[in-house]
Amino acid sequence: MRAVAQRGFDMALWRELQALGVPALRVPEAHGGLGLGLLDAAVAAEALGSGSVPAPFAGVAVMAPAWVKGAASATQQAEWLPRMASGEMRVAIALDALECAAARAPSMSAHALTGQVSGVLDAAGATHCLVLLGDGRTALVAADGRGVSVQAQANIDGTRSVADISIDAAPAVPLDTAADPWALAHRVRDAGRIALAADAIGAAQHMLDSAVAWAGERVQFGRVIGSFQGLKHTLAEAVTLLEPCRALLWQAAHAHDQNADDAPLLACHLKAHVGDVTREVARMTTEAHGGMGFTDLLGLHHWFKRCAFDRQFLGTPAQCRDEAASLQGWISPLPVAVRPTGATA
Amino acid sequence: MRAVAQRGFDMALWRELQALGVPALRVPEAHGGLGLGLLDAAVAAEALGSGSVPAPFAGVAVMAPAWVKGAASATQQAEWLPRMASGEMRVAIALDALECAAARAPSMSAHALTGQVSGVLDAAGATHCLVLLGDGRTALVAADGRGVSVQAQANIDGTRSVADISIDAAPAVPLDTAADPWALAHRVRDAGRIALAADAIGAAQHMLDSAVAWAGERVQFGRVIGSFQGLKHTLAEAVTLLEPCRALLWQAAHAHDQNADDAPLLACHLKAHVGDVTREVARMTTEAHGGMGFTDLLGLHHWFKRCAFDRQFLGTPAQCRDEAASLQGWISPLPVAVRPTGATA
Amino acid sequence: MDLSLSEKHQALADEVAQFLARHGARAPKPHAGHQPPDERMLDWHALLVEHGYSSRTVPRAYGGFGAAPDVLEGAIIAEGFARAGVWQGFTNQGVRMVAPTLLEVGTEAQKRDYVRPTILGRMLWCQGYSEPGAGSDLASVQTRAVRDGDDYVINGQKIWTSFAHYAHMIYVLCRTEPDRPKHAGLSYLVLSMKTPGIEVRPLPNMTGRREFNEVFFTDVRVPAGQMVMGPGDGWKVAQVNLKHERMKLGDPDKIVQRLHRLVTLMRTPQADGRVAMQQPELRARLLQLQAEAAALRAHHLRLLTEQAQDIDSGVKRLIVKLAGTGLLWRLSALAIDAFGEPGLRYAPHVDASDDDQVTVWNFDHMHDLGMLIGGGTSHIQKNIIAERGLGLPPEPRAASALPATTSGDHHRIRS
Amino acid sequence: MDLSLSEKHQALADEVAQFLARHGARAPKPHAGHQPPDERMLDWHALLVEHGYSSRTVPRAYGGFGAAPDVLEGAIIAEGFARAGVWQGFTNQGVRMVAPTLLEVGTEAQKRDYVRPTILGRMLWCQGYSEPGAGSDLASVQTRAVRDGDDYVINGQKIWTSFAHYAHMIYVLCRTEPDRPKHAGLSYLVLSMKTPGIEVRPLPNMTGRREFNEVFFTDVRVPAGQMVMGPGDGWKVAQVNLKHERMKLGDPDKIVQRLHRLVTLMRTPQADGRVAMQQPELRARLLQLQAEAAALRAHHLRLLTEQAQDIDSGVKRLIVKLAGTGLLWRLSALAIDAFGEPGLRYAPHVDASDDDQVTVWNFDHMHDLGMLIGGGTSHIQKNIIAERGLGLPPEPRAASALPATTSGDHHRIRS
Repeated sequence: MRAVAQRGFDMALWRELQALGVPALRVPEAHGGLGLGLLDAAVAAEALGSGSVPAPFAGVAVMAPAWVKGAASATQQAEWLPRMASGEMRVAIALDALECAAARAPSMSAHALTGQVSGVLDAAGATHCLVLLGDGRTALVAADGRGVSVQAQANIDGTRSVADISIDAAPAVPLDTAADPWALAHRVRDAGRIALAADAIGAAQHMLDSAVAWAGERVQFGRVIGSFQGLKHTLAEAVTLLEPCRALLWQAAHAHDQNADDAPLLACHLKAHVGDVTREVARMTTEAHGGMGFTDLLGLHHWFKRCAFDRQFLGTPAQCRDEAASLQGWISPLPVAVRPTGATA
Repeated sequence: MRAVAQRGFDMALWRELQALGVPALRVPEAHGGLGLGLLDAAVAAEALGSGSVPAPFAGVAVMAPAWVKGAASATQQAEWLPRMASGEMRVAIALDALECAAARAPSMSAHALTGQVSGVLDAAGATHCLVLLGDGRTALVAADGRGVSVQAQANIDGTRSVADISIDAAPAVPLDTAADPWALAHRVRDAGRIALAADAIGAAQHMLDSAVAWAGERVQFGRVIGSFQGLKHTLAEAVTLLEPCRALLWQAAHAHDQNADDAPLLACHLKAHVGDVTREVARMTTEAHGGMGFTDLLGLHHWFKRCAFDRQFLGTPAQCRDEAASLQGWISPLPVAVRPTGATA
Repeated sequence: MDLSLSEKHQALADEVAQFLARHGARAPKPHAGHQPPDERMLDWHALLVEHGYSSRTVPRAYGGFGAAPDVLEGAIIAEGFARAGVWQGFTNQGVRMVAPTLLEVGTEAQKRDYVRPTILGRMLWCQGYSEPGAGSDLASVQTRAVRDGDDYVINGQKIWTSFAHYAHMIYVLCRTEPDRPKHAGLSYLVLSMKTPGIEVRPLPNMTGRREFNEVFFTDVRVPAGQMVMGPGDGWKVAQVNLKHERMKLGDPDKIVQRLHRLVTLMRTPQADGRVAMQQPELRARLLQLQAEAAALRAHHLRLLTEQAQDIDSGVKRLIVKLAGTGLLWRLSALAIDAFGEPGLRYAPHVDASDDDQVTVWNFDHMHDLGMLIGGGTSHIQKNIIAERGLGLPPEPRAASALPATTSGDHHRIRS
Repeated sequence: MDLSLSEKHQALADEVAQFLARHGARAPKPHAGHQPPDERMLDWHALLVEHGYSSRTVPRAYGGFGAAPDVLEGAIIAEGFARAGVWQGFTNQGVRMVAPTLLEVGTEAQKRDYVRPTILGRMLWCQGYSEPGAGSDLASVQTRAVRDGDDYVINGQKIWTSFAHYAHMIYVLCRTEPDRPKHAGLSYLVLSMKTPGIEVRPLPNMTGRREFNEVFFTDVRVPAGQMVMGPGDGWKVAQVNLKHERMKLGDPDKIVQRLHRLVTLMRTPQADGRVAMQQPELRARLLQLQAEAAALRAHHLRLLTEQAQDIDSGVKRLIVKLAGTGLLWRLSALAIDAFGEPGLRYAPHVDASDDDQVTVWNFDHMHDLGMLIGGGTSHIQKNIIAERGLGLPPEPRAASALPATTSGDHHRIRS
C-alpha cells in the first residue's frame, strides 16, 4: 500500500471500487449511474477517509459528474457520463482559474487549449481533465493527448494525487451549456469541499477510535493509560470537537443537494471548521499514542496526513472564512481570488 | 470593602498607601518622590492586583507623573510633583483624544477648557484631571472646579473608577513643554498599559494560588480533588500560560524605562497577551473552585473582574495587536484611532 | 437523519408561523428569572399550552395538549419562535424536568396534584440536590430523611438552589438508608416550600443578582406519599431529571439566538465609531463561532431524530453540555471584546429587562461561567464522556461505598 | 532579574559581534542531523570551542575554554549568533548532556577519555533510555545488565534512539538490581556502539526521514568501569541528563529563529500573488505567537539569571518544555496555512538542506509533534508541573514498587 500511496492511483484497487459502484454514485441513473446525492457521496467519502484509501474520489467521482451535468450538452453527457459511471473515464479537475487572475488562466481558441494549471486534483490515473478557462467556460482535454504534459506534485498525503499540467495547443472540447458558468464552478468547488471535509472527518474518526483502543490496552505506571484522567479528558475533548462536525457535514451536503440558499455558506463553514477540528484531533490522538503515534509502525500518520491534505486543498480555513464573510455581506467581495458568484447553479 | 469597591477610592486606605510611598514611586527624588522606574511600579501594581486593592494606581501613580514630567514646565513640576508624591494631589487621566476624531476632542481657548471626555481613569477621589486636547496639547483642570461635572460610570470591577467628564469653559492650565506631544501621550498610555498588565498578572496569580490551595483541601469522591489528573492538568496549563507573562512584563517595563526602540511594541504585546492569558486563567481557576468560585462566599470573582477591567481598558487585545502590526509596518497606520506616533518621547 | 420536512411537519411549521403572525406581537418580554413571573407572562404561557407550543406531549388529563411524542415537532416549534424572536413561554425546572419526571415515574396522585399547575407555570419548583460537601460528587449527599410514622423528617442543608426565594415547591434528594452503599441510600421527595422548618438564605454570586440560595431543613415533616418512587430510588429519579438538564444546558436555540444578537452587535457602529465586524481578528472569531454554532444546531437535530427512532445516542448525547456551554462562553467573550473599552461597563438593574446591552453581555458572560460549572463541571462532563461514551476504564477509586466525610468542607465554606 | 548588561557582558557582546563580522561568512549551514557531520562543520565547531562560544565552561584540561560559569554569557553568545543567523556549532546530545553529566558525576578516567572528543563533536552519542514498554514510565525499563567478573553483560531492547546508525557511543539505562524498587534498580552505562552484540534497526517515522532507531543488545559485554556512578544510581544520573534535555526542548533561540522565518514568509508574496500578512486572520495569529515567543524568551532570561544566582527556579523551570514545544507546533502550523493550498507540498530530499521551503515547514511541523511527545509527553509534563511545581498530591498509585509487566505492549507494537 505504501508504494501505491506515492502515486495515488492503483488500477486493481480502482476495479474494486468500480465493483462497489463508487464512481457511479453521482451519475444519473439515466446514464448508467446510481443517481445518488451528495449526502450519499459524503457518507462514502467518510468511509474512504476512514480507511485512508489511496484512490481518487473528490475530483473524479464527485466534482467531475457535477461539472459535466452542469455544463455539458445532452450529447456530451450521453457520451461521457456512462463511461464515468463505469470508472473507465476518469476526469481530473483543474479549477485553478477560480483563484488566479484571468490573464494567467488557460484560454481556448478554435478547439485548441493553452495554459498552465496547477493544483489539479485526482490527476494520477486520470484519462481526462476538466479545465476552467479564464472566461469562465470549461474545456475537456485528454490527459495523455498531444500538447498535454502532467507533472505530479509530491504532497503530504501520498494517497491522493495533485499535479501541475502544461497544455500547449492541445485538442480540447468545450462545455458550453451552463447559464452561469462561474456559479457552476463555485458549485463544483463546494461539492469538492464537502467531499474533502467528509474525508477528513472519516480520517480523524479513525485516529480517535485508534487512540481509544490504544488507551484501553497500553499499560504504563502499572495502569492501563486510558484510566488516567488526563488522557480521558483529552479524548473527551476530541470527540466533543469531532462528533458535531458529522451533523454539519450532512446538513451542508443536504443543503447542496437541495440547492438551498445557504448551501455555499454551509460549505465554507464546513470546510473551515472541519479543517480546524481535524488538525486538533489529529494532534491530540497522535499524542495519545505516545511515541508510537510518531512512528511508521502503527501507520497512524497516514491519517494525520490525510487530514492535512483535506485541510489545505480547495481553500484553507482562513480562506473559507473570508469567503463566508463575503457571502454574508460582512466584507466587500474578495480582492483577487473569488469571482462574482451570483446565484447558485 | 464592598462598599468602598463601588466607589474605587477610600481615604483611609489611601493614607495607608501614602505611608508606604505608593504615590511617590514614580516622582523624581528632587521633587520629594522615590525616583523609581516603571519596573518598580510594575512590581507594586502586581501586588495591588494580587490584593485586588480598591485604590487608584495606574492613572494617579503611574501615568500622571510621567505626563507631568514630560509636558509640564520646570515651575509647574516644582509646584505639582511634590504634592503628587505626597498623595495630596491626585490626578485622573483623560486620554480619550488619542482614540477619537480631533473634532470631538476637548479644546482650549485662553485658559478655558471645553469638551466631553469619557473613560477617565482614577476619577474617584481625584483632585485634578490631565486632559489630552484635540491638537495634542495637554491641560490640567481641577476636578471640583467651576464648569467641571464628573459622572462616575459603573464598571465590571468595582475596585477602580472610570468616569465621563463634561467640561464647560472650565479654568485650566496648559502643559506645553513636550517636543512631540502625541508621542508623549502614547508613551503615557504605554506606561498605563504596562501597569494594567502587571495588575492583571497579580490578580490572575492570586486566583491560581487560591485554586491550588482549594484543590489541596476540597474532598470529593473520597479524594482531595487536587489528586485528580484532570484538575492537575488544568492548573498546570494555567501556570504555564501565566508565569512567562511576568518575565515579559519586566522586560516591557525595563524597555520603557530605557526608552528602547521596541518599548511601544513590547507594551502592545504585553497588554494583548496578558489580556488573553488572564481571561483564560480566570476562567480555569474559577472552574477549579467549582460552584464556590461562582459565589460571593470566597470572593474570588473580585479578581475575575479585576482581570476583566485590565483586559478591556486602554486597548483590548485585538486593538493592541492591530497597533503592534502597524508599529512593525505590517499594515498601514491605523484608520481613525491611532495618530502618528513618531519617536518615543 | 431525515433532513426534509414531511407534509405533516410542514403543516405544523405553517401553523406556527400563522400563530406567530397573529399573536406574536403581544408576547411579553420575559425577565430573566430573578423574580417570579407576572400575569402577562402567565397568560401568554397558557395560550401556548392551549395551542400545544409548550408541554405539547403532556396528556390532556393533566392539562397538556396530548400530542403523540414527535421530537421533530418540538424542534420545528422552537425554531419558529426563535426565528421570530418571540418568547416560547416558561422553560423553568418544573416545565422542563419535574413534570416529565412525574409523568414517567410519579404516582397517580402526584401526577394529578402537580403536573397541571406546573406546566402552566403557576406552580414553581426549585431543586434540593447539591450540598456544600456534595457538589461534583452528588451521590454523597448528607441531608437525612428519617421515617417517623407516616412521615419523613428532613434535616440538613442544600445549596445552589435557584428560585428558592419564591418557588412553591422543592424536590429534594435525601439520604434515607444510611447503611446502604452511597448511590443506593438516597430517596427523592417533593414538598411545599411553605412546610414548617424550611429556611431560605440568599447565596450571592458574582453577577450581583440573587440567583441561588441555601436552603436549611430543620425537622421538616413530609408525608411518605410525597416520595417519588420508593426508598433508595432517589438516584434513579435524579438521573431522569439530569438527562433533561444536560440537554437543556446545550440548548441550540439559545446559541442561535445569542449568535444573532452578536452579529447585530458587531454590525452596529459603537460609540467611538468603530464597527467590530471591520476588525479582522474579531470577525475571524465570529466566523469560527458561527460554524461551531451551525454544527451544534445540526448535531441537536440529529439527536432529536435518533430520539424519535428510539436510538440510544450514546456519546453524542453526552457531549452536548460540554460543547454548548463552552460555545456560549466564547460567544459572550467575543461580544465584550466587540464593545472595545466600553465593554467594561456593568450596571445591572433589579429588573434585568432594564439593563443596557453591555451589562447584558457581561451578565451573560459571568452566568455562562456558572453554567460551565453547574450541572456537572467540565471536568465531570469529560469523565462522563470518556467513561460512559468512549468506554475508557474508570479511575482506580480510593472511595469506599459509603459517602466521604465532608465536615472539613463545611468549615472551609463557612470561614 | 538584572536586565541591563554589565560592562563585562557588554564587552563579550562586542567581542562576539566582531568574531561574527570576521568569521561569520564562512560558517557552514548545518544539516539537520540525519547524517553525521562533515569536516567543514567539525572545523567550524572547533573554532567556536577555541573561542569559548561552545562548551565555554568546560575546563581547559578536558578541551574546553575554562570560563567561570556565567549563564548570562551563554545567553549573550547565543543571541549574537541567532541574530546574525550564524550556526553556533553542535548542540547534540554529547555536547549538551553527556559532557556536562560526566563532568558532574563521572570518574576521572571517564572525563579524560570522553569529554574532549565529545565537545569537539568528533565523538557522537546516542541515548538508550526508552523501551517499547517503558515510554512515559521510564523507570520501568527492562533491559538487564548482569555483573559477570569485571564486566556487565547487557541484554534487551531500546527504542527511540536518534543517531544510533552513526553514533560512536551510547549511554544506556539498564536494570542491574532486579530485586530493588523500580527506580533504585537501575544503572547507567556508557559504551561504544562497535561493541559486539549491538544491532541497530531503523524505526521509520512520519516525516519519512531516518531519525530514530531500535537498538538490540544481545550478550553485550561492558567493563564495569564504564558505569557512571554506582550500581543502582542510574536514575540519578538520568535526572542530571533530563534536566538539560527539558531546557533544550523549550530552546528560545530556536523559537526566535523560527519566528523570524515565519515573518519573512508571511511578508513574501506566494506563487498565487497572495501575501499572508494581508490575510487578517493569519496576521492576528502571527501577532499572538509573536507575543508568546517574546514572553518565553524573557522567561528564559529570567531562568538564566536565577540559575546564575543559584536560585531553584521550581515551577518556572518545569513549564519550559510544555510551553516551548506547544509554541513551536503552532508556529509551524501557521506557516503551512500561510502558503495556502500549496502548503500541502511535501518532497523531502535525502539531504535536508536541499528541501524547498514548504517541505521544510511540513517537516518541522511533524517533527514538532514528535517533540510534543518525546522527552515526556505533554501529559507527563503537566503531571510534573502540577505535582513537583504546584505541590498537588500524586495520584493514588495502583502500581507496586516493582516494574509493571509490559509483555502485552511488546506484542501490540510488534503486530
